[in-house]
Amino acid sequence: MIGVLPSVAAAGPDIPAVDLDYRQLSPLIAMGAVAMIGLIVEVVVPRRVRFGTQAVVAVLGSIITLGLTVWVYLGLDEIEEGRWPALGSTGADGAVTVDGPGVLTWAMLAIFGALAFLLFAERSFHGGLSDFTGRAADAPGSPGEAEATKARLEHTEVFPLGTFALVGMMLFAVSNDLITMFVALEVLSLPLYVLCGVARRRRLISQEASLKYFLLGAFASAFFLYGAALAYGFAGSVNFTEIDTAVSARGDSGVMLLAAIGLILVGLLFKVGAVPFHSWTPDVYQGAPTAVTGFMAAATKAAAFVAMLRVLFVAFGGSSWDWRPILWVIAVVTMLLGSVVAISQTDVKRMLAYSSVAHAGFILVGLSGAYLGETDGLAISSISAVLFYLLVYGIGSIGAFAIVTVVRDSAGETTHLSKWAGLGKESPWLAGAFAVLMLSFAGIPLTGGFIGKWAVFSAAWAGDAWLLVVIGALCSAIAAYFYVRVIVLMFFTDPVGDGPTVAVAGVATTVVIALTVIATIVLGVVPGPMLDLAQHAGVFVR
Amino acid sequence: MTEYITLSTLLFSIGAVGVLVRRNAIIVFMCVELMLNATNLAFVSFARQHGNLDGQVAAFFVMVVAAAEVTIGLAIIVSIYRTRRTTSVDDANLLKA
Amino acid sequence: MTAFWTLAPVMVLAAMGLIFARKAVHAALCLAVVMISLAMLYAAQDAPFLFAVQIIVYTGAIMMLFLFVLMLVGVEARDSVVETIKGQRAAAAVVGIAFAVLLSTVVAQSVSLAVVGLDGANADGNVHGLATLLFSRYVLAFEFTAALMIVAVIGAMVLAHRERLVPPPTQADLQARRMRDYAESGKHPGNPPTPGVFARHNAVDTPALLPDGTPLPESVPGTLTPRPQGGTEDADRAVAQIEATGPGPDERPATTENPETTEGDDQ
Amino acid sequence: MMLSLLIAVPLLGALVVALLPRSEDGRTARYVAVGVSILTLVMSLLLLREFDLEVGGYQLTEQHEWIGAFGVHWALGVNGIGLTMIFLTTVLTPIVLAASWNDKADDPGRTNAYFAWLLALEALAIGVFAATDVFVFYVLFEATLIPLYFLIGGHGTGRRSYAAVKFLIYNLLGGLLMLASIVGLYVLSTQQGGPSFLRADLAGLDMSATTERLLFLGFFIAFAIKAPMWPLHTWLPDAAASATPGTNVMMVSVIDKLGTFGMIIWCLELFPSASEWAAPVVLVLAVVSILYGALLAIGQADLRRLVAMTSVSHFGFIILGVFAFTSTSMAGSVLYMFNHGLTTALLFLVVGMMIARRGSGLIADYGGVQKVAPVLSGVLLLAGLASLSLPGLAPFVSEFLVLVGTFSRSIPLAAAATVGMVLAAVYILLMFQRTMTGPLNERTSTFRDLSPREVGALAPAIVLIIGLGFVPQPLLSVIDPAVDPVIATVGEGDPPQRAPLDLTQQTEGDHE
Amino acid sequence: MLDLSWLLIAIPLAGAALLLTWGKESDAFGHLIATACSAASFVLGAIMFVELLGRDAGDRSVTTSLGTWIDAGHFHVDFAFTFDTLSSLFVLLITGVGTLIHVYSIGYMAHDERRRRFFAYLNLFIAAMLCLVLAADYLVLFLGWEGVGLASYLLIGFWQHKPSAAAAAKKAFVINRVGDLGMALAIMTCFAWFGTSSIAVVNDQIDTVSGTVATALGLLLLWGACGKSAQFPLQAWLLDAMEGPTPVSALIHAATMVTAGVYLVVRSHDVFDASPTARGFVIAVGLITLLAGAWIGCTKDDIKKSLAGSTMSQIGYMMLAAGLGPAGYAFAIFHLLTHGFFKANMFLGAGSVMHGMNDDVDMRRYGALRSAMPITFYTFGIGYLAIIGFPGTSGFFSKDKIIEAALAHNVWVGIGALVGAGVTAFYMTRMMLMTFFGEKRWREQVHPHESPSVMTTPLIVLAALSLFAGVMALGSWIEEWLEPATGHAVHHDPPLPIIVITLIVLLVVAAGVALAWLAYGRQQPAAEAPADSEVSFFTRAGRAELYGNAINDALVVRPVTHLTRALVWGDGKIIDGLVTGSADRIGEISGELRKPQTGFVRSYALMVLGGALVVLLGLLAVTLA
Repeated sequence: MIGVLPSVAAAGPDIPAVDLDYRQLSPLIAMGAVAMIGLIVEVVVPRRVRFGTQAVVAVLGSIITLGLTVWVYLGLDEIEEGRWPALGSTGADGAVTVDGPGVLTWAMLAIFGALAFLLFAERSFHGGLSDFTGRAADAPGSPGEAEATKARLEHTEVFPLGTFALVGMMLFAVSNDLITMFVALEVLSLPLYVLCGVARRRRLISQEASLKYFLLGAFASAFFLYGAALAYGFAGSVNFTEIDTAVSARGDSGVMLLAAIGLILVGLLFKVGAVPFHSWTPDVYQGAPTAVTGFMAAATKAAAFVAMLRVLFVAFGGSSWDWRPILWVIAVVTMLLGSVVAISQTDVKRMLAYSSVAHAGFILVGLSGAYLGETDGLAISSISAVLFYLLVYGIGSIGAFAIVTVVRDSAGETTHLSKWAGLGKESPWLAGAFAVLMLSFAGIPLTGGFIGKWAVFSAAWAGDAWLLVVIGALCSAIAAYFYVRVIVLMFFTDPVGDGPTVAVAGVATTVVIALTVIATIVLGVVPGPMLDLAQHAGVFVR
Repeated sequence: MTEYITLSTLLFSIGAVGVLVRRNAIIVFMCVELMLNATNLAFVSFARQHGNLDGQVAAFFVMVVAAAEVTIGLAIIVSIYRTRRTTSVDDANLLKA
Repeated sequence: MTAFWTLAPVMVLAAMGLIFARKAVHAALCLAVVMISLAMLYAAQDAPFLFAVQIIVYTGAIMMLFLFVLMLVGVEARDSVVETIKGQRAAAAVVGIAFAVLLSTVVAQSVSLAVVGLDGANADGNVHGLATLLFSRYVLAFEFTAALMIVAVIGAMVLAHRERLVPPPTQADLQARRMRDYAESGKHPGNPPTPGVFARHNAVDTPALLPDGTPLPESVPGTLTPRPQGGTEDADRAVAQIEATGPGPDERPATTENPETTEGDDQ
Repeated sequence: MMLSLLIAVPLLGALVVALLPRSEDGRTARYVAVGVSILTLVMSLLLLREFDLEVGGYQLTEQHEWIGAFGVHWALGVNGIGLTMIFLTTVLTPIVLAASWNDKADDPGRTNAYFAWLLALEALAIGVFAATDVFVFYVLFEATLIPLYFLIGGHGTGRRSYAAVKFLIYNLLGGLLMLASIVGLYVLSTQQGGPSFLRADLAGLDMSATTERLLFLGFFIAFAIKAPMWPLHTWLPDAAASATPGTNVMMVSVIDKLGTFGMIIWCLELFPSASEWAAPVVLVLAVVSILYGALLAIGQADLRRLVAMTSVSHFGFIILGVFAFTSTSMAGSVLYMFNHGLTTALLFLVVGMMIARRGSGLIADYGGVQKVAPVLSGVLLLAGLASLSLPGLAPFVSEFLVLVGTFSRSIPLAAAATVGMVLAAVYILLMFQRTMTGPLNERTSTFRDLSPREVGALAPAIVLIIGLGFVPQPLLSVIDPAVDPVIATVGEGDPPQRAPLDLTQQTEGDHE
Repeated sequence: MLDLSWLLIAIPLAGAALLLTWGKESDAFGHLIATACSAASFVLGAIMFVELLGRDAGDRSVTTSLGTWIDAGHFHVDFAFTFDTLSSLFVLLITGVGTLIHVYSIGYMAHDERRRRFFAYLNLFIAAMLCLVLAADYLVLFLGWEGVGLASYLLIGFWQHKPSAAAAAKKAFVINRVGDLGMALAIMTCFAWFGTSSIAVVNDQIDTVSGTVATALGLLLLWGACGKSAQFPLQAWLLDAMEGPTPVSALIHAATMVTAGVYLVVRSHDVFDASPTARGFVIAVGLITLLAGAWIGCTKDDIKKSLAGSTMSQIGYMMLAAGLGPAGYAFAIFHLLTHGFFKANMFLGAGSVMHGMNDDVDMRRYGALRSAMPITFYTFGIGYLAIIGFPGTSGFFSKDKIIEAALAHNVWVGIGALVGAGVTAFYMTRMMLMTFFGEKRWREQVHPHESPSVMTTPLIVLAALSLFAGVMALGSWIEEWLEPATGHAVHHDPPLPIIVITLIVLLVVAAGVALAWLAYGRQQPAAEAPADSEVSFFTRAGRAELYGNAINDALVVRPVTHLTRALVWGDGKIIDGLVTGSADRIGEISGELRKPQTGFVRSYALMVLGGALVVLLGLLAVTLA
């Protein structure tokens, strides 16, 4: 044992510097830089203007990142492959792949980030204080907390934490090996664990959400990691391209490969909230600060799904017939459970959480079609369908949670559905906006949600999973019920008692709500450009 | 080689069971750490089998990640403890159904 | 192989200890045993660098952190034997064993017996080999661990750090207040009695005994008195309850002003 | 462009009405809404002029790319069938709006919304009838749910939210099954030469029998729910009992026609052999609908439910005519759709006026009204007689065409369907007897007769019902040329005239 | 001139439309317009009739088309009308008697505030009836057919504030609809086999189809005829229909509407010629109705109902005659015409009596009206003589012919007809005696008086017609006249010489009269009707209309009512129950499925681990299976 120690000290040849394409990685770097700037702001900017500065930095940073993604996208190499040329290339010695779908996801994440940070920045509800607690270390209700409120303390760190999470997600979406992916997974998760626990109101459940998310997240990432280990054991490498080579060349039944796929799937399915790994979703979505919930629902799901697509299609694409059936089952169970359980929810955030579970199911339908576009086949592949759906769903859920933040009474947000009765009379525009988003979630035509459903169903059918499409259609009807029920409550029911009080939303929230609603409708009426884009992004680069 | 991996699977499973049965949040978390350690063992063993160091690098990253994770996790547990005076995960069940 | 067959049973037993130990500290010790054993296995598997890191980082830093927190939140706390969730243990046992059997069967079946060994890879030395990988293939991941660290630091600060808002009271301020309290409510101006020193036990959570043998509850720091747990069925109600009743009995008023608090003030 | 314009005008009108400042009495909204609907009517009349009867087929077509990625086109065009239905829509909307003049009198703040939704519904309905791209069809088909949902749930009475939700979910369920089928079609079309949703492209797809049948079922179930056909009809009475008269007219007279319209235009043309395969079952279900709806109408205690159930019966006739696959019966069915639209509109509106006066929809709460409100009772009787297909009134022509056509396909089915005529007499006259005749009760004695405005609103429908009873030919000459191609698509076409001295056919079991 | 058939219909139709839409201003003169319309139609009809007379026998059919009515698919119907020998007679009967009834109604309805509406309905009825008889196509005929039904519905239920009237109107319409069912099916059959529903074409080509089809068509037409003509088994509406104002009873239930069935059978004579089976059914129906109607007529105390029973019975005669085939068509029409006169006469007479008796219809409360209402008495008396077939009156000729033909066809049918004649004599004599003879049994405050001349004039005209219409039989004019429309009549020799038959008939009639005199002339009938328990089964059954309603109730109404109730229940509980039930189930499942969401993080972890296990097993199962 001791004998090997000398080798520790042995000197070797110089290590060559790795060739990084900085243009390709620029959005990633930019987002990271924004986080760092946030840290510097934390140190140098006086407390009085710190919150505003942080907000501006985060939002502007996201927008700049969005711009950079466009620049990167336009500069992607074309690789003639299959029906659509795949765009982009593997960078950083194979650790990441900056390709069409990946860059689109970046853009999507940047948009979600900008919207979510606008919500983070809303300070009109607590007398000029944000929705995050002033001093998380104080026990809720303690004199210390009151003191912090009085001193107008604010955790401006939420912005750097959010941007770090966003960087993690961006890396997650383009990781091309399991180790990078694992690190990215943790980078995106850890800030979220913290963000979940710092709600100003109802901090008890906020902390509980944080604890649950953390414990289960760590548990699930252990599964992911073990899967990665087994994949490494199977292929001798953690790089997707090399795993793919090994998968294609496998001779025996490859049970270890199956175990690897299974455990990696557990980790990823946990992140997207698919049944039976969904159980954290309702609790965490309900407990977390609403703005954070919106961010998680939109961005985490997007990043995790793209990562899942990449793992399944690039690394394990060769054995797609192994994993497709189990994904079909999971998709069905997820759609069903999400839709059915949402019906009996009485809390709007919890209902939206179950709705997110159901949507994960719908996305899985598209994904598990595993349709990559044959030469003369369907114009929309599983990848572009899922990307479109993620965009629509993400925008919709940020908008929906933004609206939840506005409906309040004296004790903060009134998330109990009974309190939403009569909102349509109280505040028709707000209720109308929520109704549009609900209809989109329900998949009613002329909203983005419909086109999204259409896309994933098409991809699934093209991948021979037509039965899944039929089941999906039926689940949509069940799901529609609880969306519609909210509309009934808002418009057709008279308010109970005082009814909901709608706080006057600040500019930030108003902008978010307006943008998301408009985007939802535009994506429903003229989805062409967006779909073309998703299609043009092509397939993953191996 | 098989025995290393078998040991690793055993440790992993024990850790997983620990998560399910322990109520003290800190111990639950320790069990997660046990699972990560088991994974590391697998990585290191596979590295030897395949004759490349990627597995060891992986194990290294896992350790780093675990360190960060422990920091956050324990901070969360402490903050919960401050509010509730308990570290039992069963007591954190306001959110349900 | 000797190392393996020696350590493996120890590790499994220690790991089982993690499941069965009633006291948290015992569990922590068990985990330390596993970790150190693992370090040895690393060494046995041509991973000297990891051997060192495992000892230094894992056992040295991470485990210590665990122990610190354990001390902080009550080292005496022990899990009750009664299972709160019906059928959880049985289910956990069944699923766990099934999982273990399945996974180990699968793996044992398919692990190829050919072992290449690391002689080639470690030719320039293990550290050099790792470094080469770390700074080429995994450079991005490596960079991102920085982000991870920063997040960890910020997260810990956000959750646990309490910013001081008022200047700490000086000894004179405290003295003045004590006297004022004594004048107004007759509260004893001296230090509170020390716990347990006159009793058989010197643990901090054991009350001191008065000469007549009766325990003196004030001698125990409030932090250690378990906070009464009511029926917290509904989140809203619990929040309301806590917000209405204010801090628990332990939450001394003006914690930021009282330097004597036993609670960790991260200053 | 004309068709797009025809959709755009009411849609923009709806937008304008919705955004008008809320006035005290909501007058402006009403005037604007009625004005827009009349403008639409005039435009549809121009459309009739543009339409060349000699040429036949789809006319006034337009096609623009909408969603390139899917191969979706904004493609519109009408044949005689679509034209008839568009005409029905544009005729009924002004009538409905004029008759609903006071619907929101007690809640003037929401007049704008009410009239805007009605106009929006008109626009969407026109779009559905004009769509020649199945995607466009589907999108608008489903989109009609939203205005109706708000009209029932937001502006109805009684258990309105229950009814609205039931309506929406039930219809959405069918719609989603159709969605699955359309997705299937889309995939098939892509595999056979590029993605397209155009009717022309889809009609020629190669499919295995099983595929065709499954896809057919997706479409058919959606349409059967919409129509509604037994046993998928139960949403209708609930919805009808809760909605305002105007909503009911738009729902039953126009929107429900989407179901039967879809059966002809989409089910039969896209899945001819599956249609043939399903026809025996569908025909039986149609006959069951006829009888069941009629019997249930007899047993209803609520006026609106009664009218709803009569519609179930009438839709049975329409479906019967469609799936009998004879040009006679199908022309009858299309005409039936138009006539039923008029008749039911009249019925719902008169019933609505009664309910507005009496404050109750229960038949038992009326009696002797005829004495104090002879005009109202006359109109109700006329509407009722139209509903029971009295010769000389428009529905007779269509009902008879359906029966005659069906008879040449299957004698027992036609004979069974004919029993519906008797039952129709029972439910209409029973209702009339209970509400209008007999002694006055204290609540009905203060009944006001119809005001000139109300008579004016109903008059066009009355004139059309009587006029088309004697001179149905203008419409039939539009419909007839459009029907033949459909029949030619399905199966062997019209059954031959029964051979003289034909003893092989099932000769008469009808002298019961 | 002869192509103006449509104008015959249009004039009263226009009158009806005018009166229905014109406001209250027209109350004062509306009835005059209506009467003028009817009269104009009559005049036009008369001119056309004369013109037809002037033509050659083979040329006495003019078909004019107004254009296409329906042309869809393979179905084509023209608005075509045929004015021929048969329809011309009907036109005259309808417009003639109709006009008289209009005139009569001016007086009878003088005090009804809704008189204008009544006249509108009368005009509507005339128009519809004309459409029925002039139609050249079965579907156009059907238009009139149902139009007549509608008009009768409106007229029977004219006094809608009386629930009984409203119910009777509905009943009439519904039973008529049942008959229409047969009619509709008949038209469909025509279309299916001949590709058209033109009456002429169908009759021409009936020989080209199988006997079965012809029989079926005949039976379907008969079915339709039964509904409209109140023949067994669809007779139940007629007696209730007496709820309408008396002129309505005269118009609808005597002269016109109820004869539509007979018209239909005669019009479709080729169909029936082609099918002896169908003819047999016609005879059977006619015979049964004849006897049943007579039976009912004997037992009713309500003068109108008794007359209605008599109507049934007389139409039974016509049906019977029509069923005899070529031999009987002309006689059926002949009897139809004479019956039109005398029955209208008697109904109007009854109306006149009621008018004088404060609308009392109970004959037991009449008596001795002979002197109080002389004109009514004499005109009614003439009608009476005609109906019992008193030699020389029109009824004598027409009924005698039918009995002869029936005997020639089949002895038993003949005997049935003969018995009917006897019974007719009995109940008519009973009516005569109870109404005009004997002692006063009037209620208090009843002061019978003769009706105004506007009412008596029509009576006189009709009485004259009843008396002299027999001239049509002279020299077999009616048979020859109808020959183009009904085909050449082939008479079979009756089993006995004609004179013998006539004598026997007279004997039977005399017996009937005598019996009636014994029962009601010699002794006064009680002012109060004996209770059902005190009378013979014969009377009881007759009063109950031979339990027709009970049978309908038991066979149709009650089962349908129960079925309806069951279906309403089933619709809510089963069909909708399935829908709402499955929604509820989903709700319950939802409640169950949220239970695993315990809030315990360890349960969630268990789910994750279990899920991982399942995923692994699934993957392995898929691959290794």
